[in-house]
Amino acid sequence: MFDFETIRADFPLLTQTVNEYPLVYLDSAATSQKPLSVIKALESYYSAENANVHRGRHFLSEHATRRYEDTRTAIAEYFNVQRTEIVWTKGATESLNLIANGLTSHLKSGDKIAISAIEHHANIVPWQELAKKVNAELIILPITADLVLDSNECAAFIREHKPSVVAVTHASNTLGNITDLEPIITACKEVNATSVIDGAQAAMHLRPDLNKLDCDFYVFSAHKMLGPTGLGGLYGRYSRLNTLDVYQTGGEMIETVSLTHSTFRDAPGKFEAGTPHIAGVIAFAEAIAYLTALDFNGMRQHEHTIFNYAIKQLSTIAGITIYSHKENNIGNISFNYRDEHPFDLATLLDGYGIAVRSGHHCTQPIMSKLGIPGTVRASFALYNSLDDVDAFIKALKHCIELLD
Amino acid sequence: MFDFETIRADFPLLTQTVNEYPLVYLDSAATSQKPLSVIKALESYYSAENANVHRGRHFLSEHATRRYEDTRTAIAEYFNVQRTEIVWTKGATESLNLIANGLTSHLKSGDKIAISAIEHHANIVPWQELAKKVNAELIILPITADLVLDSNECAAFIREHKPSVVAVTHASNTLGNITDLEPIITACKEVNATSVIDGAQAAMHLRPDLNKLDCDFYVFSAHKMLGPTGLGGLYGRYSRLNTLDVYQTGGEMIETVSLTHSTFRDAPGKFEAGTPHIAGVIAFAEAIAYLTALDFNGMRQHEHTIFNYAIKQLSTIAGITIYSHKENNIGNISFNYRDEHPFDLATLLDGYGIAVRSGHHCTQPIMSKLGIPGTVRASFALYNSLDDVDAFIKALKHCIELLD
Amino acid sequence: MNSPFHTVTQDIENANGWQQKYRQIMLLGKKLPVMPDVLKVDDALVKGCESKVWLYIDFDHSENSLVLAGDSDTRIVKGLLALILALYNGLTPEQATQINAYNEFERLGLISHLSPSRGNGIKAMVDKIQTMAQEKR
Amino acid sequence: MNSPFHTVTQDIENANGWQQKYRQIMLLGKKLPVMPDVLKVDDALVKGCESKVWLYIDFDHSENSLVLAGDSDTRIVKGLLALILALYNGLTPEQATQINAYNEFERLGLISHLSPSRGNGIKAMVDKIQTMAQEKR
Ligand SMILES: Cc1ncc(COP(=O)(O)O)c(C=O)c1O
Ligand SMILES: Cc1ncc(COP(=O)(O)O)c(C=O)c1O
Repeated sequence: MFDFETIRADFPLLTQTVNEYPLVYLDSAATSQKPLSVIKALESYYSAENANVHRGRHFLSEHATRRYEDTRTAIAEYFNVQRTEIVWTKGATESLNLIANGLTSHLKSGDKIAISAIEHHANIVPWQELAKKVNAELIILPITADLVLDSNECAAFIREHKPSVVAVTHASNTLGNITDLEPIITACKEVNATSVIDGAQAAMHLRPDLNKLDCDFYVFSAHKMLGPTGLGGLYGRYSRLNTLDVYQTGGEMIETVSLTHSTFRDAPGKFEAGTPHIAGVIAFAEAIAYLTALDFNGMRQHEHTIFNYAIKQLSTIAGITIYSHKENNIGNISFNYRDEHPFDLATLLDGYGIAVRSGHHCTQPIMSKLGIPGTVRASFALYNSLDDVDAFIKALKHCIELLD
Repeated sequence: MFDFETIRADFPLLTQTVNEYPLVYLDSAATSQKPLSVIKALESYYSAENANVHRGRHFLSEHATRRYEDTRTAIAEYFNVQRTEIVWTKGATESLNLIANGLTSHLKSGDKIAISAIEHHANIVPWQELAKKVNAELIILPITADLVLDSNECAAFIREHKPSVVAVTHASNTLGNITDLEPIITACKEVNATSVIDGAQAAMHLRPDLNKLDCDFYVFSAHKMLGPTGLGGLYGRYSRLNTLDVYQTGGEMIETVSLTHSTFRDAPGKFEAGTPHIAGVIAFAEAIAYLTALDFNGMRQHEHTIFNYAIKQLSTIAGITIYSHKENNIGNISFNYRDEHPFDLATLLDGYGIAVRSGHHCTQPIMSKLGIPGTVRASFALYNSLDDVDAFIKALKHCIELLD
Repeated sequence: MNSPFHTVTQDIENANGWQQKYRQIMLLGKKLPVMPDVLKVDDALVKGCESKVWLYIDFDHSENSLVLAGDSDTRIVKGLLALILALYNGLTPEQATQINAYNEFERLGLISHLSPSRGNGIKAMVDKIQTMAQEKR
Repeated sequence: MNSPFHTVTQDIENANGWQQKYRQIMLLGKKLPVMPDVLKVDDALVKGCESKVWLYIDFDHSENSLVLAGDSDTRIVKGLLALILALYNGLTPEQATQINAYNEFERLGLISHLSPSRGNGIKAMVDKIQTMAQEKR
């Protein structure tokens, strides 16, 4: 059972007032709020457990190492993969950079890299840089008129163009639109393309079974999954992961170092140079435990209810254009009011304590496609309520009056 | 005035017992402990301030952005440089990788990169990788018999070999030995070599004035400066920093993105792709404030007293070999007992609640030079006391009895 | 205090609540003279803003005065821009360096809009004008 | 329980305090038969340890038994290694798979040494022996 009241009470930040209005936090696509257990874990780590990990002989160091590695096991179980297939990074952006860099020696001039037009900049620019470096060609997967990756068209496109790499998002941060990945990954396997899935938005909302999904790589950010900032990671199918070129070099990731030559460890070790974000990893275990303990179907049901209600309410307001897909969505709604600039609407909404985001949301190609400077985005998560939607809609109507 | 008792009481972790002995934490070179103010700042951030930074229209986001940027100003003031010359990274290792990568297009085949034999792996392997990539030659700066960079010899060496890059440590993590940097940096300027200083160990103990030091780059880790894990940074002289090749790409660091082409922001923005470690940066401000509020000379005096006492006590034990420089030292002592393996000594010391580290400390070249598998390292910081030294020496004598 | 600014801010000062304040700011923006498209060059674009903000800044040697023009594609920034222009337009460099936009914005309860973390370009504009004024003194 | 192990562990079990336990472990290590240098090949080196740890592992088909030899450059790991060898050396694969080193180390109060976070290679050794035993069953 999904007990909303208990869950809401676990998130201390949500109780505050802003500008004398109760805060309505509708910016979870940017970063999620954190349950008390995560905050407490950080406090307890720094107050009683802090030590550097690996190769330490002393009690604290071994304790920290064990807990650090336990979180690797926990996230591997969350995604239903092996613990050696998880690499810690500082976020989804670094994960994508690590993978793109790691494929350098696997690509040759003239190879193709396929991305889509709805990707976050983090899943565009690293591929542009890689393409430049190895003289590969960037090709763009087809999307439908309502800005969803057209899976069957994509599969056909992949079979025709035979790219070496296909990098697509599991869900769009701007729109919330969910990609039907199976046909795409199947096509990737047929043409032996490396499939890289940007799970930054989907990892929490959709709890993907990566063993079943059978992609080669999947990236995530802890801070968008109830976890701390400064942490993310990636799943990599072991055989592919271990053959990636090394990324950052330094301590921990080496086997031997002489002044002239160094050798590296096997994955995941070889991708984790330097002192990691120990506190972040250990506290993230609490976020994973929190998500795992939830009734997943109950959570999705709740999120659907909120989302559908918000869509319905927004649709009643004349002049509102909704860009997001209205069914197949993790819970992010991008919209505008007539040709008002989203900046103005978001600024006014802030006056009412409604925290939404405006702008291009790091997806300029979507904005070019839509021919708009940006959108207002309201994004929902498990801790949002129908009351939040009501407050949002009420404030939005006031803002519109101010603008008209 | 340096009020030791008050300071000690600010570090909650140090009050615990291990294996029924009071914990004696002598592993600050691996990571420092954190004052309560840092721990509280993390708690308060996640409980009341958590939001993604930059481009956010809402109250929380603007508040977080301001505090995030304020910490940049604070660390710039700590080092006496400009705020735009500070880049946040996940640690000293990443900082060195960012710099080494950023110099790629500035080097050509046959250029020389100078490092020393006492560097941490993080200041060796990235340069080996860079040398491989651009076909440069790695050359090794001269050190004295007691494992200190021989500054005048180094300066002469630099004038003779005219390397393009000189990367040296401000203080050795294994030995604690401090480098006299002035002659080296002067020589670098004469031959137009880019000077990169590894300040991971020195940044807290020596509080360097980088404006006076006049190096091109200086790297640090927050977790070794009373700050949170998962955070570090670098200083770069603006003209040099801004001309480095970009490192990670994605959100935040771009100016414009189209599907075919992207343009990047100026430094420091262009080196900060993705959601940063917001909580870590904001809490680090408390660590900087803590260090800045201290009487610096009093702290160094205290550290000297502890260090000298430890050296004196260790020297009275027959069979102990000390590898560290006994005067010019930030407070790290590497030693062995006869030909006992450091692992055994460290394991037994742990039994007595003494947290030291054993091994090669990510400096295998030093171990090769000394012809030993590793050392036991006791490293001290401002919160250690003479009592800590006494407990350590007493336990060490017991351990030696067990081994003999 | 120079009078165009005072005339202009009266409605903001008298505004009842933050909503009315924003309404007055947006009205101010509406009244801003149109910025000629030829002045909307890349150089006039204030970098790093979510909205498009142009500031044209020149110096009239014969009159010894600052010549400013600006525009924005958002209403609120355009209004704030109008305030800035009312503060500085036509002043001599000496006069301009005497004016502290922070104090004025503080007085109007708009200080948070001058924070660099806002990313609205207002602070960047003030800095740019002050730099020009300093140079021309 | 096979007897060589029991004989070997008696002194550890009777040890008074952790210091005496470590002393007994180190004594055990001292008594370990010398590992021939020819067996100390790279393949026998357990990876990722701070100390050098070798484990030679073979299968005697005629006797249907595991053949183990090992060494370490540290005294404590060498003693723990001696325990492992006493547990498994000379057993048939069937016998070996019956033996749970975790339980034995738990009983001796040494379980923390079997943690992968120790990085001492003991856990890796046990895993390697178990894999071999499984394969040869
Ligand atoms: C001298 C030196 N350089 C670099 C590093 C790397 O720092 P980090 O592990 O925080 O990235 C360390 C940390 O051990 C160090 O002591
Ligand atoms: C779809 C998507 N991909 C990648 C990222 C980058 O994640 P991070 O900023 O945590 O590195 C984000 C975050 O905004 C995202 O929404």
